[in-house]
Amino acid sequence: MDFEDSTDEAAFRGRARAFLAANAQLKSEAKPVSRGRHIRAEEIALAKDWQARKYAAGFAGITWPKRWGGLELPPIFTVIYQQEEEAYAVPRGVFEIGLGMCIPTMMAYATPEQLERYVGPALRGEEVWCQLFSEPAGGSDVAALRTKAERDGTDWVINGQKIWTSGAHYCDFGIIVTRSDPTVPKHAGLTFFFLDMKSPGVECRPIKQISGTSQFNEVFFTDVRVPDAQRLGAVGAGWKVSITTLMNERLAIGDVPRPDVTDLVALAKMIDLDGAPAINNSAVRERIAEWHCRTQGLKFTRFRTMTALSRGQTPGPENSIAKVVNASKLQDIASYGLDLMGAAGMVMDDDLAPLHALFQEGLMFSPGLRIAGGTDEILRNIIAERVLNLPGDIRVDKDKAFNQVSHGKR
Amino acid sequence: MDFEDSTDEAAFRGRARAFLAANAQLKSEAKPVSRGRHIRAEEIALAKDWQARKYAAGFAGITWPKRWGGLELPPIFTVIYQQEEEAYAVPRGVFEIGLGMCIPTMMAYATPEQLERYVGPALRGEEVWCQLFSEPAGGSDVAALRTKAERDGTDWVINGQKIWTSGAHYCDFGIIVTRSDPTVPKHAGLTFFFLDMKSPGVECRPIKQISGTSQFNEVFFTDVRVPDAQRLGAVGAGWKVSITTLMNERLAIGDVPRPDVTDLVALAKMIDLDGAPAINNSAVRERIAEWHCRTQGLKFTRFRTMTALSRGQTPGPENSIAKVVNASKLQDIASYGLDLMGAAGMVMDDDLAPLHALFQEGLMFSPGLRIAGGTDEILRNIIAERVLNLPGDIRVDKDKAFNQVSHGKR
Amino acid sequence: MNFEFSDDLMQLRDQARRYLAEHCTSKHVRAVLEGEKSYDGALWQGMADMGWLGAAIGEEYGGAGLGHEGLCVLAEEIGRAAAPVPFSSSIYLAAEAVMIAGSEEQKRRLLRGFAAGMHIGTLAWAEGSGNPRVGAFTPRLAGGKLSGVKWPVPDGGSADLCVVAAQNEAGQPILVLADLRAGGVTRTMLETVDPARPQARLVFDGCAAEQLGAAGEGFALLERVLNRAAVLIAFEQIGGASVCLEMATAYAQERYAFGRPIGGYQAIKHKLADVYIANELARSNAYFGAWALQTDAAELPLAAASARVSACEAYHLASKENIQTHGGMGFTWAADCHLYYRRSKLLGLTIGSAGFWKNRVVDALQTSNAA
Amino acid sequence: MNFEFSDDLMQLRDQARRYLAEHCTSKHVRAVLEGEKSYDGALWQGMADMGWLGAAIGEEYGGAGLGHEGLCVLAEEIGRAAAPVPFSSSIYLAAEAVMIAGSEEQKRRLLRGFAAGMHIGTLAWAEGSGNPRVGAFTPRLAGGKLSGVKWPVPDGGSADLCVVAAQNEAGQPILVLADLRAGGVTRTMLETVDPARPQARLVFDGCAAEQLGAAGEGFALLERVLNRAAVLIAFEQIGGASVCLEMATAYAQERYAFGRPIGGYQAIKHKLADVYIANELARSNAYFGAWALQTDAAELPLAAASARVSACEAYHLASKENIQTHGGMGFTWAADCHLYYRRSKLLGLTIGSAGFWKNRVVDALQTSNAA
Repeated sequence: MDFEDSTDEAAFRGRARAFLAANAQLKSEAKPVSRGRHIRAEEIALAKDWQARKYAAGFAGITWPKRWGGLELPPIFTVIYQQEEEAYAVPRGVFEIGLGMCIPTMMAYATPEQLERYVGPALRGEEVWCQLFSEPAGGSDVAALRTKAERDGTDWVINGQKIWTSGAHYCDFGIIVTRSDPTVPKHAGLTFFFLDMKSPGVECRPIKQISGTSQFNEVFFTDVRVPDAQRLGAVGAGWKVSITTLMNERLAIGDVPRPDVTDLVALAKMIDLDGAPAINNSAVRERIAEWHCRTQGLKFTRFRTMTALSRGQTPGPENSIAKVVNASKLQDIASYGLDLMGAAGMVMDDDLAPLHALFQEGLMFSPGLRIAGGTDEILRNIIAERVLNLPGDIRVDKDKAFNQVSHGKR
Repeated sequence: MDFEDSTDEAAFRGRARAFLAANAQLKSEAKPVSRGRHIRAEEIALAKDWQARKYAAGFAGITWPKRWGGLELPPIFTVIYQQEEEAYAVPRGVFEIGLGMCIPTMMAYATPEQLERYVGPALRGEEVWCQLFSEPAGGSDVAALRTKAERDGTDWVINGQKIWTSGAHYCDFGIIVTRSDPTVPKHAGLTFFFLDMKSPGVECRPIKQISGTSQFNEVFFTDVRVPDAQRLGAVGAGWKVSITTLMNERLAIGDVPRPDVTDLVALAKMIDLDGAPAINNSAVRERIAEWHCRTQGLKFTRFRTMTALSRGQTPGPENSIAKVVNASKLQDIASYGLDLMGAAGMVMDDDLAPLHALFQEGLMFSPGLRIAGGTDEILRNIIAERVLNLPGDIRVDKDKAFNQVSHGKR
Repeated sequence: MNFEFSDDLMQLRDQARRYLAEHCTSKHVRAVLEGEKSYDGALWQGMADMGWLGAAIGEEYGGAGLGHEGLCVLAEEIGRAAAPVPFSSSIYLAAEAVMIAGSEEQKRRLLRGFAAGMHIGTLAWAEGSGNPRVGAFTPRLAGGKLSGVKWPVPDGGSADLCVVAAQNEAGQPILVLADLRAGGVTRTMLETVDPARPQARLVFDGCAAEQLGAAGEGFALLERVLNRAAVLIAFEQIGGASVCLEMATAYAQERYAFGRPIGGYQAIKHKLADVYIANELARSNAYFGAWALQTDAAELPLAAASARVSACEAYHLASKENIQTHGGMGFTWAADCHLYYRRSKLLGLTIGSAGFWKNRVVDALQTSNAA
Repeated sequence: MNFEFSDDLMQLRDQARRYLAEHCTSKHVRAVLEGEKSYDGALWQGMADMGWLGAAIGEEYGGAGLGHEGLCVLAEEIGRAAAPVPFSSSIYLAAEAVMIAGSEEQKRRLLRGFAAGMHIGTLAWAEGSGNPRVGAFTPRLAGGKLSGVKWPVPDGGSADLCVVAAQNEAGQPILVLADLRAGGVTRTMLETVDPARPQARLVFDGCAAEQLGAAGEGFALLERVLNRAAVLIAFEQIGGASVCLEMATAYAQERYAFGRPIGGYQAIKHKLADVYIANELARSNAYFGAWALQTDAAELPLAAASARVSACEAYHLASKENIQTHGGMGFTWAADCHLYYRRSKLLGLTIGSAGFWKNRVVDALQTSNAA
């Protein structure tokens, strides 16, 4: 075992380091940011600028074909870039979904002309994409979506409502999955499109989260016309296309959210407990040790995945463990950090709360992380079924026409 | 709120105290015993003697009709007697099932002549009863039993195998549920009997548990003849009768197993950790506090149940929480106690292991407690369905003939 | 054996629940959470009018004389409604401190005002992070004037009277009662995890104040106040935890996924069974606390600490798993789940966190074993 | 980035697994568990013949010179088989102690015997309850004779040579190597939670012994031995935990209840998913430990402690939930579940319990942060 790069990898890492050092600020020198922060307009501009610079310096579309502006390198190079970028406070969130999920789906299903038109601007940070899958009635049952697409000549007419769309209000384009036939079983009646988010009839409304910020939107569709040419995959094959997109999602969501155990150690050194630094307290030490071991365990699990990647293997559903572990750990660490502070733990004022209220923000943000991108419960199901080969849940809606299935009151 | 007895209750409690003080040894003066201990022949004799003395002194069959030798008192008096007895090291296990489950079932379904014959000897400790429900293929799915009963004239002929029968080898009589018709759905094809355990064709084999002891038996039935007169309930109504028995089980299993949190406090005072008594260590203190709160929470939940009982209400399935909490708590406390001892925690020698190896025995006994009498998983289902009114699991075998259902390889 | 509230108190509970169902809906809570008001004045007046504020205050001091069991019953309902009023500060903390530590003259002068809701009281013990600890209280009373800093102080923005853990000129721990109306105090409102129950930072600079209780007994008196408040707050917590379980259960019955209610999946069923178990254990421990509080039993320190530890655990679990059960809707501002999640954390911290009280459980166990 | 064992070592793993599948079935384990033998002699000889005992011992000392990564790979397989042999005592503890602390002469004299399985070594640090601690070791070496008491000593009944944490005449902590064949020692076998790996109480009374390493460095040397053993034992633990998960998963697929496999119920699915998660985290931490061990990296103390904490947690969870998944059959003597449940606890205690190692994690974190 070793942690050495190959010659090519080392050269690439060196270039990435130089680029980042010259163009970005270290996280350790920036104010800590929890993932719950609201994205403001100036941040979108910053993100676009950053993406353009990444592209210009040769760090965008690392695995993508050269034909579409990519570098056509193996996946390990993406990981290497991400490892280096991790130390820097850079505005990444805006392009995560477009470049991580939407464009890869386009590359699998769109025409060469469409790719010519769309991939470049996305890669250069000129156009932002969003993903329109979730619906209020769907939740974990993603395929239970109801947004209707009806054929009308060479167009489709879309009516319905999507939810949890990150950045819908500033996005230029979106990919969407719709129900084109409610008389067949759930997965069989879906059709997939991409569309211009400025189309008439598209309306975005921000969703206020419990943290008070709005990262997500509801998107309403009223007689929105989409040309059949913007269909991705066959009519009725929308679920298959969606799976392509969702497979990419699990790879994309990898950030370790804060506050993490390092923040807890910093806090425990800073805070007194019964007259001595909290870090000296045995109970505190046990918790720190347990969370440290989980954090490091995930880090080294990622190293094992990277090793598989660099050997040309594809990482499997075992990646699901990172989110299950991280989301609960975040909530537990945040809550425990507040407990350590005692009554002062409730205070969120930036100048009074340790580490700029990172723990308090974590408390309010973490419940969402246990739900978004697959709930704890769904991820455990995935591990049990796909890794351990245990039987699937019984699906009472399996062979029923979608419009004959009970959907409840909510 | 108060913890006062009514006048009648106080008088009864006083009599119970006097009886126990004169006839039994306090647990605090006896060697601690975990529930994992093997029951030896001399203990059966002691248990019979103790039951006879309880009966003579007027502390047996407290709620039962006077006609059958009971005292016909409200259930609260049983609780009062148990509360007092809890402090004493008395041999109770042998009669728990017979008096707690078998005879109550007899009282609901047997003829007056049969009751005349059987209730008295059981109550006086002369005859011991066992319960024959579980089967190797059944497990949590109790009603999936396969032991066959076929009608032959005025007799039934029983063939099959039961398992987890406490004390089958020293029992005089047993109650048994059998499959009399495999061509109807699971619950509809059962018939219930009582039988003489000395009948030809009944063979008991002890099951060695992981603790090394044998509390339970397998019981094999080969052409065992049981007169139809010993049928309890109608042919095909065996499930309904079983429910009567099982409802009583949940009331009967209430003992707090040891090592409990008090033992852990004793251990933590006895043992050094990093040069100071372990009880001074913050991490140890947190655990003790958490387990204390759970223990006391259960104790006071029992007080609430008692209050309901003394107001003439019947306690509901919420009693299931005691076993769920206690079984895991026992396993956790035992394991943690060993951890506190460090490497010496592995040692079970009576003279070297603290508290006569109570923690080590608890480690080996506790896995069984999480399973016997309803697994953790089944009990959570019961709470969710019967207390919270959440939907039942989907039962794929629900309307199928028993012999058409898949039963797997194990 | 009578380990349940009396029929009279059960009736009081039902009345309170009906009243709050009408006068303290989530709209009322949100009005304070999202607005500028520091509490719901109409609700506060209503509580005063119905005699709730004086429930445990003797009739001779203008209270209803229902005893502390009555106050426990009300606390549970207030917790269920997540009521945005300074009830706990004024009643469990300030009025209790006066009842425990005050002279007869102080009781006569002060309790009537608390019972009538004319005065809002609070207790200031915290000075930033840390748990209550002997010798840790720095404000000083000299010549009837108090100077020093305390934060966070619950309802510190709206309170008139503030019991302060302080020291006298000799450096002995004392409780003092500061009159916030008289000037000499600067109040800064704090941003917190639960804006429906506002907190402030108070800087005393020669604020008029009088001693409450004997010099040197300040810490013991504070401990008594905190023990008593721990039981009352535990009832607020189990009230809140019960609502969370009810919300989650109702949602799980109605929300469908894959063609059936999500409450039919064991992942949800067993999660909610665990919440039920935690709630029942907490409720039972709180009942014992109520008994110890009502009878001022020697077991109070252990009963109070156990009630608090259980209640903190139960409410935290119930409020976070309520969000989880609601899925995406659960972490929207529009759903009510977060009102309870916020309150759960606020109540879990306000008189010291669970870690502090776990330590007190073992302290009490050691004391009772030694006795 | 190459965070996986080499292809050569993967082959070694496969060979070892095949060999143990034949020569170390649960029947072999039970023969020691239930019988009078203190280990499986044939298996031990086989391990010696295949060069496993000397895997990490240099070729110049009669070993195979595969390095510690090789030993890690073997340890995982030994853990999978729950092998009833003194491998960990003789190799991870005694031979490692000699490699770390021994003089060149001692290495030349002793290691060959360990590698060949001619000598069985062990390490005696515990003196009843308590964790390893400076100043806690009471046996005394004077004039080449050792006197004092140690228990439990793993394989203390069958070992020829015993490394003992002791003190010299000046009271300084030292490691000594006692020759148990030479008399002056009384061995009493102990009843333990896992009789397949026997433990003894050793009373030294003038037993012939020689010093190992410098006087005064005894505790630092012991810590180094324990750190290294922690990584190797972590591999035994993840091997055992993996088998538990495989057993539970296979059973859950085959055992039916209510007309379908119990593995189809979320209560079982999610339980086993949690076991899988714990196992993967433990495996990843153990891999980092293997790297740190192989390269003698500065990170070893943190890597070793993290590997051990994760491995203790994972094996305990996997072994107890394996029993639970098996239901009633799981707590019978006849089922193999308890072999792993016992071993899990034994390995979790033998070099100090998880609590001790958690503390070491934070010690190491503080040291590395300060550096």
